[in-house]
Amino acid sequence: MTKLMLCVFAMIQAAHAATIPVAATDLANDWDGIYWFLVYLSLVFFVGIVGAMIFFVVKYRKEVNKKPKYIHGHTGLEIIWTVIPTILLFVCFGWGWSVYKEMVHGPADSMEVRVIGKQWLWQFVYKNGTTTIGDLYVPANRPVKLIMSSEDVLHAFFIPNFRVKSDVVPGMYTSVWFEAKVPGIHQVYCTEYCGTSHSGMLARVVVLSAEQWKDWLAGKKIDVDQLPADPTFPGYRANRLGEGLPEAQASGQAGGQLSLADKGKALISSKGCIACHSSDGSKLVGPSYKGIYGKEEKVLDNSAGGKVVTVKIDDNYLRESIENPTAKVVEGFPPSMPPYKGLVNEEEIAAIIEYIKSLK
Amino acid sequence: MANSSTAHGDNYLNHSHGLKSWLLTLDHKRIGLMYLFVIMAMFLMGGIFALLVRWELFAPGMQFFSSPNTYNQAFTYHGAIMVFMVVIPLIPAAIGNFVLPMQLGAKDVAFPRWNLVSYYVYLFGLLIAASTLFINKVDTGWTFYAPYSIRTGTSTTLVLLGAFIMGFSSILTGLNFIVTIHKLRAPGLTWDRLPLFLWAIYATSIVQVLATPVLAITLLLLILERTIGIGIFDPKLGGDPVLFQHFFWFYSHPAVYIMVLPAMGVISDVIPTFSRKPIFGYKAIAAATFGIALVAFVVWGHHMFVSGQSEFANFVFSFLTMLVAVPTGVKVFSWLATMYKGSLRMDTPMLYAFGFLFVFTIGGLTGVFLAVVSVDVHLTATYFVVAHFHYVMVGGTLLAFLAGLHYWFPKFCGKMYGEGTSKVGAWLIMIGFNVTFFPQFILGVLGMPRRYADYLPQFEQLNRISTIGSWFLGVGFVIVGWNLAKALKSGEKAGPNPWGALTLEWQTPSPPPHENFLKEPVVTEGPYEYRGEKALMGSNA
Amino acid sequence: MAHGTGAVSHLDRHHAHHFKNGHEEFEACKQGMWIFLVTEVLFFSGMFVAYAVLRVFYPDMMHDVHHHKILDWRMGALNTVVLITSSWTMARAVSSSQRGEQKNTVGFLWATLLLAGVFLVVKYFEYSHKIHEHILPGAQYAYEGLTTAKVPLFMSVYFVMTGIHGLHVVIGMGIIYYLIRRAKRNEFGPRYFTPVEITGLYWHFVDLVWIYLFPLLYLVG
Amino acid sequence: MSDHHSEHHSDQQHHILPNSMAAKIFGALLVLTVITVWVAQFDLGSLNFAVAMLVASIKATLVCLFFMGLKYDHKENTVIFSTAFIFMTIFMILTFGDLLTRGDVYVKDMNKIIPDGAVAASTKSKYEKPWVGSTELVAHGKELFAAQCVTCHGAGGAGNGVAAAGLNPKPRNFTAAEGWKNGRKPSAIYGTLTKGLNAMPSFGSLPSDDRWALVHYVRTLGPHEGETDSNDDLKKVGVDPTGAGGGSSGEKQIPIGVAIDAISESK
Repeated sequence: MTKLMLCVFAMIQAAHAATIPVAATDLANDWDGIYWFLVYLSLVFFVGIVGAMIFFVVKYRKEVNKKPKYIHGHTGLEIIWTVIPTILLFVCFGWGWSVYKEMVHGPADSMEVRVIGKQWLWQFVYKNGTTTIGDLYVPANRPVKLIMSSEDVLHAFFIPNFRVKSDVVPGMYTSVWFEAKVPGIHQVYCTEYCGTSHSGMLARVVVLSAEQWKDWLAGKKIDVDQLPADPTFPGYRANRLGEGLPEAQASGQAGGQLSLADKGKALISSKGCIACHSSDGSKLVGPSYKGIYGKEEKVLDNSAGGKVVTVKIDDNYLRESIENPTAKVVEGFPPSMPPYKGLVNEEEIAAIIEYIKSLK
Repeated sequence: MANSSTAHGDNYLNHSHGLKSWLLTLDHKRIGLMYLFVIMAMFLMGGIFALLVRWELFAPGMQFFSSPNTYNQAFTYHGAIMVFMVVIPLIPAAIGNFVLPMQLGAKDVAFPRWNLVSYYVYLFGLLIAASTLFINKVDTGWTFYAPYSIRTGTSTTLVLLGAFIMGFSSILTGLNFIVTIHKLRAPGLTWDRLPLFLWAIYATSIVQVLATPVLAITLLLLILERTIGIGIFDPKLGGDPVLFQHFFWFYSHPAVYIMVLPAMGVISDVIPTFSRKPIFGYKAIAAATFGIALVAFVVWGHHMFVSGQSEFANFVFSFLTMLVAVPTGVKVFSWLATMYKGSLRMDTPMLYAFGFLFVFTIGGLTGVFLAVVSVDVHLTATYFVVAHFHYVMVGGTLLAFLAGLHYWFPKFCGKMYGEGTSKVGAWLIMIGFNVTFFPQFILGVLGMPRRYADYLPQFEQLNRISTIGSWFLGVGFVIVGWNLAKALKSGEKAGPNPWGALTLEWQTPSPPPHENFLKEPVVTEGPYEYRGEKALMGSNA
Repeated sequence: MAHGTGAVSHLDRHHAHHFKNGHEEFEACKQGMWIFLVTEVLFFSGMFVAYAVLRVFYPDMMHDVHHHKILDWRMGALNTVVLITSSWTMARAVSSSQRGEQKNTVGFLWATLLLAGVFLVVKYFEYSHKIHEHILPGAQYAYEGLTTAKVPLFMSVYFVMTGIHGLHVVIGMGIIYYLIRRAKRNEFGPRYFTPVEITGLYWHFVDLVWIYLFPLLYLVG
Repeated sequence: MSDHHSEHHSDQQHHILPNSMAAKIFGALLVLTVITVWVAQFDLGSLNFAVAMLVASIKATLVCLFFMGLKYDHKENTVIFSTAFIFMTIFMILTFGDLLTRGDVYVKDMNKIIPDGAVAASTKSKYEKPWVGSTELVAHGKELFAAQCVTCHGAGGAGNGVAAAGLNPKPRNFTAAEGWKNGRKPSAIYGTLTKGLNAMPSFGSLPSDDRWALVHYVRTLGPHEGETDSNDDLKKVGVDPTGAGGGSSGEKQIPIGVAIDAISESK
């Protein structure tokens, strides 16, 4: 008997785990509490209503029940099904509100990071002036407060594993806070429609252990691909679009030293390049990487006053286009890429160019 | 005043002939059918966009569309068409126009000319908005959120203009219906004898009249924002983009009730008719209808819990939103109680009514999730929301519309459709619908955001199921359409009152004569007094 | 809603046949107009909210506007008087038609039309001055005399509000002229004056809006 | 919306507004107009607004009751018309329920925010006083301009770059003296570069030296020598003219001036 109970309980556990992201903060656990309460409350009502409906269909089909009963109502019943739901609803409201209060009021000593959303990448500015794109590095077990604003249109910063989300509004500051308990990578989405590459505007929260955090502050490079993948989808290393490698395939490279090109592949994701540049030849906001290397392209040469000139896409061109994108813009594309000068180091530029080369 | 003589040649269809006699008609019945025709055409269009969107999401990466831009345009048109051109006018303008004066025992609506004007205004706005399909497609999403809608280089202005114009049609219809219900009720048709469908249309009209003007000014301001940059919504000029959301949702939340109240009205008429019982708690349902209509105006902020709206506002709006669920619950329970100890006829309209109850219950309950502010923070703008409002809009409004369409079809054209085929269609639609949208709840909780042209591979399985479901849904609609078309051509004759219903529209020949009634009807009792002989009438009884 | 009545062309028949009698039709049309005015109020409410928001966000904005005499209150006051007078003439036109005094009806309608014209002329002078000085809405604003960031927003509200109100005046003039034509044909009298009455309601509403616009835009700093 | 069905035939008689009454109302309205104008002459602070609204409402009521005849009309129409104002009030109250209570959630945070400008400025400057022009800076600016600005502002800075076609408002014409939204002082141009303007994105991600360099180059394109900065102007953009080094000294807390701007901007 208890065995059966345990078995059922295990199944429910499994069902829960499969249909909700990992709770990587205490807040997330509280959130799950009210969420499952609502789920089971709804189940009770749903089963009740639909059950009654089916029961009536069986019992009062005209074949079974020729003579309907002439009833107009029943005040008692009507009062009951008005009052009871009302009470339940306000229980839900009160509980929900108490959770919401922790959501908005983080501890005063939170470490603050500034988040800037722009079409279509996330930029993170730390107190010490460091800037990263696409990866938000935070220490585990320490309250972090994100103060967010947008450079162009509405965006929204959403971390499912932390159950936090807020719009990022131009001309206004919004904020979320969290205290990550699970080191590793946590997926971030933009959830406010922001144009062409909305679905490409992804990012990662990289939660570091205390000593990793020290290293990172000291400027040491952290190889994010060595860190555990998003615990909600352990089977996947896909933190970016186009990186749909199940663990099996990924392990090969994730394990040993990455080739320069592979580093580049990781970089164009983590730096947000793939929001605008595809690797499969499809035309997004910017030219696709596929087969562009070594090609002759017509470009607007702004250093020469916006004349159209033909250049060979080589290492130098690519380097310039990464550091000063608007210098030479391939014809037919908007000059909308932000300058990455100072945001990527020599090694990273090399890796990215290597990757673009590899896409024949 | 039971079924009056059916031996009467002249009816509104053969009363006058020629295209002109339709295009310039002042007959509310013909105007209703003209609405129905256009709306169905738009529904087909929006449906095709929906199928394409689902196809694109069949797998990660780009499948059907060449670039995310085209996908964004597709879901924008799907949303805009379905909301502004289909679901809002669906029941009030199409079925309402036909049924309302007849249920009132009136010869026509109060202002027949304005009724026709309203139709052409709708058509005009619709054409302007649709024209952008051929000029420069729009990619703002149907919500036109500033500042993206200000910046994007597409012909958004035209679509805004179109929606602006269609708003006037909505206002005129509502105004017309309100006055008609106030002034043109048949002798003896007191307020407590008004069919619940009319109560619903009445509440809807009031919402239309009060909310739509605010949409008009909002869109107008946005148009000016785009053309001359007035800066009220544009942060670059010192405006506030969140203010736009307040303006927009002050209309667009009540709009949700413009869509769903008439649906509830249809259900409230269908269930007693096919249970052969008086509706359970007539006054409660009528009151609930108005309760919902009023609360509709004070809950819009629940669309903005993460928009940067203040904590205090979130508190107020979350609190008030809870109130919506109470009257909604009252209605659902009353419908159930109406079936209790009834003698249920399983005709197609009733089948849809069951489908409505099943689906709408899920839609309503998931609504509570989104009303609880903290739960909403995680779920909003994910597929959970998409699933929720499709369960309410498609599952609720559309199924109720199909119930109404099959219920009044014999009245429209005096012919009866093939019962078997229509049931097959109904089942396909209901199964397809749930297969399409239930997985999206889970997708949403797992964190898949809406309006994504491409998604991470871990979401693939559920998206596959959803896409496959959408095909069943599509086939279902095709079957239903084909079945009704066939009935129009060669359906067998339906009597004046095939369902044995008691409301006035059934007490006159089908199709009805030019001025609805052969002699002015007089009402002596409520619309659902099924007792004695009347309780035993009805289809194949 | 004048067209709502079936009586446009037939003098012999004083109500469309789906109404029980002329009185019921009159009541219906009047109520229709009242409901229409409800929609008008909510239409303007959007702009009033926008105005209030700016007032609250940028209190110094209003101060700048008045300190630098961006708007001339005398013009506003003049137009207020003009509109109030037109409202009075309109009221007289209605009562005259109800009494069947055709000459007065036509006369007062003409007076109303004339005053509406005066209102527009004054507005024209105000607008042309602003356009000349580049005191324009939002991004268009380029007035050298006053370059605080928020005044352009006020000009947006000013132009949108007065612009839409002006549009209502123009439409009103059209309808009034149409009424004059019909009144000349002696179509109105104690038994049928629906169009005059409901046009009157519309016209008074236009006045009503201005009664609020004047102090909000021109007076309170 | 109660049931007036029965009354339709009862009150066939319409009330006709007596001319004397019309004249009285007309007079009252004129008097009230005079009163509002007269009161507006005095500065009663917030009272001005209250009085103006009160008088306006009295006038409105008179118009509704007599000119529009609500006094003699069905109560039904009064109810209908007043719903409009009820819902307008709901609209206002709930909207302001958000707007007025927003500040206390966010302002607290904002004082701590490092604006883009200050962040970049924190990287030590290799110029003595970058906000003071120098041939060196202008030369550096020229390069940057070619890379960053030409697309929109055109090679000559006349606002006629290739991308200008698609932009409204058009990019600033640097060769002309007119139309500079934020003025032509170095600090003003620096501010525009840092914050962005209309279609122009923020270039705050550039080091402050580069931004100053651009400022000085741009100023060579037209007759802008006249416009110079006061110390306060410089403070506004986070520069401490007395202390050496690229703008804000070493550690990056936000100058109060910027904080104020930030707060008012965020509204």
